[in-house]
Amino acid sequence: MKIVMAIIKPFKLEEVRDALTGIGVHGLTVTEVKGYGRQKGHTEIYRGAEYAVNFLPKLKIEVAVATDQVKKVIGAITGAAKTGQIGDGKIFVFSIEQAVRIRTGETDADAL
Amino acid sequence: MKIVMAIIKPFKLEEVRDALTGIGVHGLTVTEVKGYGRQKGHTEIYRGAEYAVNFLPKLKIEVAVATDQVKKVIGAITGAAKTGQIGDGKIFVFSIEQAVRIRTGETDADAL
Amino acid sequence: MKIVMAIIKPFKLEEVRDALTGIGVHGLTVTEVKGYGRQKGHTEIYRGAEYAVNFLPKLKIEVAVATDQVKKVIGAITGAAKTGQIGDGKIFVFSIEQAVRIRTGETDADAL
Amino acid sequence: MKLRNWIYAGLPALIMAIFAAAPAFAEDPTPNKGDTTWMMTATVLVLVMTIPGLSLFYGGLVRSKNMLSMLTQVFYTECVVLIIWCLYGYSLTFTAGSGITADFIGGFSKAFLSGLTNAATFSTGVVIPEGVYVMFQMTFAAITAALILGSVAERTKFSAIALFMPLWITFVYFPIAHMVWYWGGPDAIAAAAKALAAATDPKAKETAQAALDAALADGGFLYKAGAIDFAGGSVVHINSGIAGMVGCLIVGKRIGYGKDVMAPHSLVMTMIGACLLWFGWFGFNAGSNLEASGSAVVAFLNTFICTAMTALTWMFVEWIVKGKPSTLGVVTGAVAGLVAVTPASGFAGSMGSLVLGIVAGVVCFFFCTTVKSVFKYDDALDVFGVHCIGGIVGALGTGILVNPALGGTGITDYAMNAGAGGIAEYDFLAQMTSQLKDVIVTLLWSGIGSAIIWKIVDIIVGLRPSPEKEREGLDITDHGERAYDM
Amino acid sequence: MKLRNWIYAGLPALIMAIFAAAPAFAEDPTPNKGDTTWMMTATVLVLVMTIPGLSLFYGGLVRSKNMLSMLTQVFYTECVVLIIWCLYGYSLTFTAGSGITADFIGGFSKAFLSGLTNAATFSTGVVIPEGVYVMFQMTFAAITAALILGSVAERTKFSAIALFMPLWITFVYFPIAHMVWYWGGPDAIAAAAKALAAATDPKAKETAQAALDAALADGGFLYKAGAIDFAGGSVVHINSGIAGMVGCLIVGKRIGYGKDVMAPHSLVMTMIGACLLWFGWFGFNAGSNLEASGSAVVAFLNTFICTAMTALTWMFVEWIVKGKPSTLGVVTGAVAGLVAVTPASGFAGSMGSLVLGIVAGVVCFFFCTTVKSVFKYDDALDVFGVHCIGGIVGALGTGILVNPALGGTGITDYAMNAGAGGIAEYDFLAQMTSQLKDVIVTLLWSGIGSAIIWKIVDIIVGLRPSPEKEREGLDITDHGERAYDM
Amino acid sequence: MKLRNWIYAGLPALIMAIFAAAPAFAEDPTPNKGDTTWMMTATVLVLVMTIPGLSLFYGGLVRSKNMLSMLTQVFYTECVVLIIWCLYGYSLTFTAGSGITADFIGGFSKAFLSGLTNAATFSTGVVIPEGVYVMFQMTFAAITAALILGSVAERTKFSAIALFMPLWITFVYFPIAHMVWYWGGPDAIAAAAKALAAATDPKAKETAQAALDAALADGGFLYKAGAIDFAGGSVVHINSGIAGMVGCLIVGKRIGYGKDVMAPHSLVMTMIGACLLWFGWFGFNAGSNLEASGSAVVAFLNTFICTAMTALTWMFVEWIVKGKPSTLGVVTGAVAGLVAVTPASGFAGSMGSLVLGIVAGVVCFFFCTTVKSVFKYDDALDVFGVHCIGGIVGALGTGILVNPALGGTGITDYAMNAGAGGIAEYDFLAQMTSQLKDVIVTLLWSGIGSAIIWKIVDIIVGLRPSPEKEREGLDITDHGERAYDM
Ligand SMILES: Nc1ncnc2c1ncn2[C@@H]1O[C@H](COP(=O)(O)OP(=O)(O)O)[C@@H](O)[C@H]1O
Ligand SMILES: Nc1ncnc2c1ncn2[C@@H]1O[C@H](COP(=O)(O)OP(=O)(O)O)[C@@H](O)[C@H]1O
Ligand SMILES: Nc1ncnc2c1ncn2[C@@H]1O[C@H](COP(=O)(O)OP(=O)(O)O)[C@@H](O)[C@H]1O
Repeated sequence: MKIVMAIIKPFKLEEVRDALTGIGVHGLTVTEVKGYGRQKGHTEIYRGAEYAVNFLPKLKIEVAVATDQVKKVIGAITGAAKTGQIGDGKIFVFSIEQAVRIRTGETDADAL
Repeated sequence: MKIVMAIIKPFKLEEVRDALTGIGVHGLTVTEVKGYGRQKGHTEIYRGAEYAVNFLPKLKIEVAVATDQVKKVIGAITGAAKTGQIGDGKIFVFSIEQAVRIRTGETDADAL
Repeated sequence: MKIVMAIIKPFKLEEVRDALTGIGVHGLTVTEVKGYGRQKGHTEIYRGAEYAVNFLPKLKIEVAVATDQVKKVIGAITGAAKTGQIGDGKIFVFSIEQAVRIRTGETDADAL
Repeated sequence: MKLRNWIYAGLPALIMAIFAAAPAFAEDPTPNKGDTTWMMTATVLVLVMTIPGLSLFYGGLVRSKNMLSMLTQVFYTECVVLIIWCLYGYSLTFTAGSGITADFIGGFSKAFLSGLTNAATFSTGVVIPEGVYVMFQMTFAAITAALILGSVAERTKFSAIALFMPLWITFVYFPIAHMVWYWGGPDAIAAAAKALAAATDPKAKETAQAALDAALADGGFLYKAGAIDFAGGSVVHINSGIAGMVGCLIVGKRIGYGKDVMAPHSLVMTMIGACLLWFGWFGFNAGSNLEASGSAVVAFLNTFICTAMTALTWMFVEWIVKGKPSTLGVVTGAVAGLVAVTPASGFAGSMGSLVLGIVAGVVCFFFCTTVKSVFKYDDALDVFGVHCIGGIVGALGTGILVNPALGGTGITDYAMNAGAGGIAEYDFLAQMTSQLKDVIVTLLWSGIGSAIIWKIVDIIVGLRPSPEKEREGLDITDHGERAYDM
Repeated sequence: MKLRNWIYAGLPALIMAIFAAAPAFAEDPTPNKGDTTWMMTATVLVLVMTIPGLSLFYGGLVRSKNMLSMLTQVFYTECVVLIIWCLYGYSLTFTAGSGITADFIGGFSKAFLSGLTNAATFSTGVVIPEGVYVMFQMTFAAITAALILGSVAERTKFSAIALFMPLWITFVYFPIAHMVWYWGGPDAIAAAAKALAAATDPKAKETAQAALDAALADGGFLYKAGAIDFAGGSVVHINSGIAGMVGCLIVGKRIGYGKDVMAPHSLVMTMIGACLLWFGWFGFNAGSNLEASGSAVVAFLNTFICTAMTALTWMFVEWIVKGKPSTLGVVTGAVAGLVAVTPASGFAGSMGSLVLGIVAGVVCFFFCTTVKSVFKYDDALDVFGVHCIGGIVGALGTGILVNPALGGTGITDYAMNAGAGGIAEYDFLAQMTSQLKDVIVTLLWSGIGSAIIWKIVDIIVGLRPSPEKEREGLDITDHGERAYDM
Repeated sequence: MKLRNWIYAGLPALIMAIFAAAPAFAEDPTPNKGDTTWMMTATVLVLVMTIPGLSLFYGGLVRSKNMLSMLTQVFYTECVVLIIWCLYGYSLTFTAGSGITADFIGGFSKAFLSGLTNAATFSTGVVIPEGVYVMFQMTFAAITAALILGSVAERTKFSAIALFMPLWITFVYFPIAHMVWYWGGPDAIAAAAKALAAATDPKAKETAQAALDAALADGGFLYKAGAIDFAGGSVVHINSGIAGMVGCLIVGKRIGYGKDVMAPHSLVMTMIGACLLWFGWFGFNAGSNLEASGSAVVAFLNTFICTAMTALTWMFVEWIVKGKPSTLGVVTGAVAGLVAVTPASGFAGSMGSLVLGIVAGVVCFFFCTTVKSVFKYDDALDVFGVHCIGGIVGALGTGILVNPALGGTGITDYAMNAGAGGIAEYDFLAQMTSQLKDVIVTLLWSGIGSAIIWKIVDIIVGLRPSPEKEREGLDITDHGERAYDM
């Protein structure tokens, strides 16, 4: 089992969610994060003070899936989240050693 | 060493924390997240517009523990966070390769 | 490839970011979290009710780097985030199996 | 029988005016535009006390998942009370009743606001358009009802509140307001007293005395008992405070009370609300003078002094006792001061108000912290500790501070000096007895009446949501919305 | 010719006063300080309706990334309209024009606010300082312009708004306000009618009739057509509502409209805004009486009753139709009630207002939900459904409810009773024709005029930002700031 | 000696009234209810400027961890100043002093608000209840003190502020207000001048002249120097601005200043605060006329025009210089305009105010951006750049714009025309010298006095928290609460 973690642009959430449900993934967890990278931010001016804001709002999506699904999931996310402009984000894949559904105690693939 | 990551219902935080301290775990990190899964959300109506809200507020708990503690930790979380109703959440377990306490530079088990 | 995840004090963010760019790391993702640990919180009083607040605001930083950079990254974070007082935080290191840049589809080291 | 009632400033001037202008009273007096302006301004100030004032003060103190619930309950209360007031509430409260119930409730002669003319003030020969009196008093009814919501916050269904309010306002508020505030106005009394003084033969004297007795008898139960309550210590604060208290006992504690963190979700909103309460309270207190005379200024000034002093008192007491002066403490103190000065505002002197402020600060602090902790009732937003207790402190304090020897204004007897009016002699025991009666009758009527109504509502629609709904928050479950989507 | 115009209260008293004090009118009347105070107060209340009232009501409904955009657009509108009003707007609106355009627009005789003296009211012989009249009307111009912003919210560049406002106020607002509200005041009419009544020989009669005709002819187009609009049903609400509607069609839908969640980012701000709108609206409506007389109280009372009734109506309709009474629904209802009562406030009776409130609640609810869903226009904050439709309900309702048989005040004819004034007989058909004319002329003038101006602005600076900018939010892209940094 | 002082409108009418009603002045004049209403309204408006107005304007600009600190400091300041004002502040400021210090400070004759009667206005024979004058001036003292808090925001302990305020108000504010605003009122001067004109034999003349001289000598130092300051350009704004400036230098910079992002945590709150400041400022400026006469309307109108013009000026300058018109810029401009028009509001003409607005916009923008960046002082919320500089622009501008040739009102000399009063001839050099003296004396007295007090407070309780506490935020460390718990 793997967790696919993706950093995406906020307004792409609905499309990514739809793409994932499209390939049969029905659970995910989203976190609001701030990203720092190549995409340049903006300048904010408050009277005398100017601040370069380099941390941009992003969403982090975490999806736990069976190992054989990882490729499809990456494809779905990439397809939906891509605008072709700097700052579209990244996908990272980790291994999970164990998964449990709290409600039932089911584990691993059954827990998803 | 492992990290046990759990997605739980927000109002269960105190109980989970108590359960964990009960088994000798004295550190954890909490993140506010939104979850999408089997639990259905609600409909919001703003004048003419109706929105189905499927992302529900959840908390993500991350606990780094020695490998031999994982089972106890999972048990504690499951026990405390379970209501028996859809949406109770999941537990995922990862390996950590290294841990450092910033203040002292201590590593691995000593860092927790 | 690894992800270095660090929990730090909020006001240390700029210094840590500078330290990381100083060693050539140009991307990271930040999440606002609440930490529970040895550092004691404060008491809040609202009329009759007193609450011990033990969850303290922290930032979680996630940096994906090539495996050979991990040590340098840990050093940079430790150096910048350390105040020497309880609550400075932790660093955890995980393996990533795969990394993708959504914009270009580049993978692994190229994706960072 | 000795008459006690409200006071006006500039008595000597008025007496002169009465003699100079005496025939004018035979004709209809016309409202002074300065007075009309003041009363319209005061009305709008009291409106803003409730919405958004009170709703923000309360709303900031609940958890964010119940914010809209609080705001909407208050807004609904304002609207529904206002409509009922126009339909029959004003009439029941401020017209003469008939028969054995006349001391307790009025009649339907002005239902649907029919037959409005001019309304009397506390000065002979001074009137205001009755419409503005209707509205001013309407805002009082609304805020009184809305105050109750703080006790049962975060766990009472909107449908329960929707039913509770019309019942409560009808069976609790209207009678109490009638008992304390209804009277026939000063002109009839002054005219009768003048006729009595002018009467020479015994028969004329007898008729004149009968007329005076009738004029003096035209009033509510507590009014005639000599209780003085300038702007609503008992009618508004004790009344709502005890209704809230029985409410929170009947509704029960919030899930997790005493265990979960239930910190205010936005003390910023609470601060805005507190400031708007103070802002509007000037309309409440100085408007209760019903004209822009010197005694409105007195009420205005007391509303500054007592409030500031209670805020500072609470702040320093909390600083000493708990180690830190909290924002919530300072503003709670201010509100407690506003409550305490409400009945006293037109009667006390400046330094009297200052002392009242200190007492109110200490007593209310003690009730909101120690007493509440001991008895563990979940009066969520301290309606009892602030409004009921503050109202009692104010009601009793008024009885003391009205004493001219303490800088108070004394109580006007319109029948004195052959109808020219004057300040009645101050009698401590008699006055305190009247004030106590006022407090006790209000506590009993509202306490019992409210309990019955809460129970009825529970039977008909149920008071509480399911535990899951309470946990999810009333904003989503009652209203289908979230307060914030940042 | 039959004259229709505004009503004043206390007619008998006034008539007496006129006879008693007749010679005084030969001299300059001086303002009553109560009136001056009321008009200053009313002015500041209307200001607070717009900033922060309207800006918060609107601002709370947009997504947080466009919050500052909304706040700044409203604030800018207030400022720029205010300056233009002083430069030439007041003069164009409230002085007599000349020649063939005189029915539609005034002249430049009071440009730069030169030559201010006293301003007439709706009572003969009663004046207020002209400066306060200038300011009171200024706040009306500003809020009317600001209302439009709701339709095109979240997707219109600040530079476009910056250009739109001066053009719109000049070519749309000033003419419509002149058409509906400009007249020469009651004194000239009363004096001419009195002279006519006093004239004995035919020649004198002829001259006097000519003078009366001239006095009656000194007014705007719709005013002379007999349309009554107490505080701006057509001038303010229909006008801005249709200007917004054509704006939202020309600007186009927001990216993601109908697909993305566009929930209000803070209903708390919307609630505060709604309450401040109500608060300020008392100045708007009762201030439109221009003096603190009994009819100001009438307008004040109607502003309470209709508003509360519309709020409750919306709430219960939504509860039945959609299953839950929403916070946004209740406050939207209140605003719709305020809109509907605006033209009627000084004319309707209390129970008439109550009925108007129910009708406005049902009709506006239907437009904001069903109609909008069917036609799928992106009138982002429902300026059309609430203001244009509510304004039409009010304008037509006023024509009905002014009828004294329904508790209305009737319409004053200052020329009646030999210039002493009186209530003209009510004629349903004639009045409704006038009201319809008012509605249609306003819809056409503003609809067409606004469309042209939106197009001109599009050509000169462009209406919309790039899609990326729209997505990032106008706060950052137009103003370089974020609303919240918690 | 030439007398300069405040102006009233309707001079001809007044002169007529004086002659017609002359004997009336022998008796006690009674307050007009329109005036009393206006002054109560104005008072409540100034209150709302400070709480919540200023506290939100400031609070929105700090980081969220210091929000409650800001709100509480302002609220505390309001309360403590208010109480001190009643205990001895009013007396020290607005009674005649004795001996050599009389020019600088009053006496204790009205301590504890004893002996209040009626207060003079700027019109002979017009009075208001002294209680309302006490309260109106009280709100001025409170906001002046509260303004200082912006300079030292986010890094000064609550205990330091708690000690600073009573000292500062006593040793800096009361003297300056006495110097600028204390005078004996117009009636004594007019009566003496009339007696002088009526005197025939030389001895009577001599006595009469002595009486007139005494009346003219009954005033504060700067008042007698001929400085004019309608509503507090020097007393309020220069005074607080320089006190803040020395404060921020003594307290030192915030940790991380110039390095960390210190963006406003809620420009929404800042916008609400700015709007409430404007709203309340009408009470501040037009209330300073002390009666609801035509010159209150003048002040009111100027408060609209200058403010809007400064806001637009700032907006366009920033748009050109920095590329974007910011929300914070527009509202800062509005506040700067309000500051600048404060001393001028009752003296300048409409177009004069418009020009003043442009100048204030450019100058204050320059100080808040360029000058501050160059000198790198941490005047956290720009109290110096907006209030001190804006106040100086206004104080000097008033000296120019009061000139009747520029549409100004001129300065009333109550002794002219045998005590009937009249407008003194305008003398540019003399007036500007007086204004400069006003500015310089205020800068020196407040600058030096405040510095001493900041140092004393530092010694007694310490000004700054520990760095860890400053980092954690004053909300938790000073008050034990968080502003938001969403
Ligand atoms: N090395 C990294 N570790 C963790 N997160 C990263 C890293 N680099 C980039 N990110 C995340 O990805 C987001 C997008 O990266 P950026 O370099 O701006 O553009 P792109 O995705 O097109 O390469 C960043 O905002 C940040 O959240
Ligand atoms: N595949 C998944 N990957 C990551 N998070 C998931 C996944 N499935 C569910 N979750 C998280 O777990 C929460 C609960 O899941 P849900 O399906 O609603 O109920 P249950 O936990 O009872 O199965 C979701 O809200 C989401 O945050
Ligand atoms: N076992 C743990 N698992 C996950 N996070 C932890 C753990 N222990 C501590 N943390 C995080 O690290 C932060 C700092 O830990 P703490 O014990 O307070 O101090 P120190 O870092 O000095 O040991 C905590 O606030 C929490 O966020």
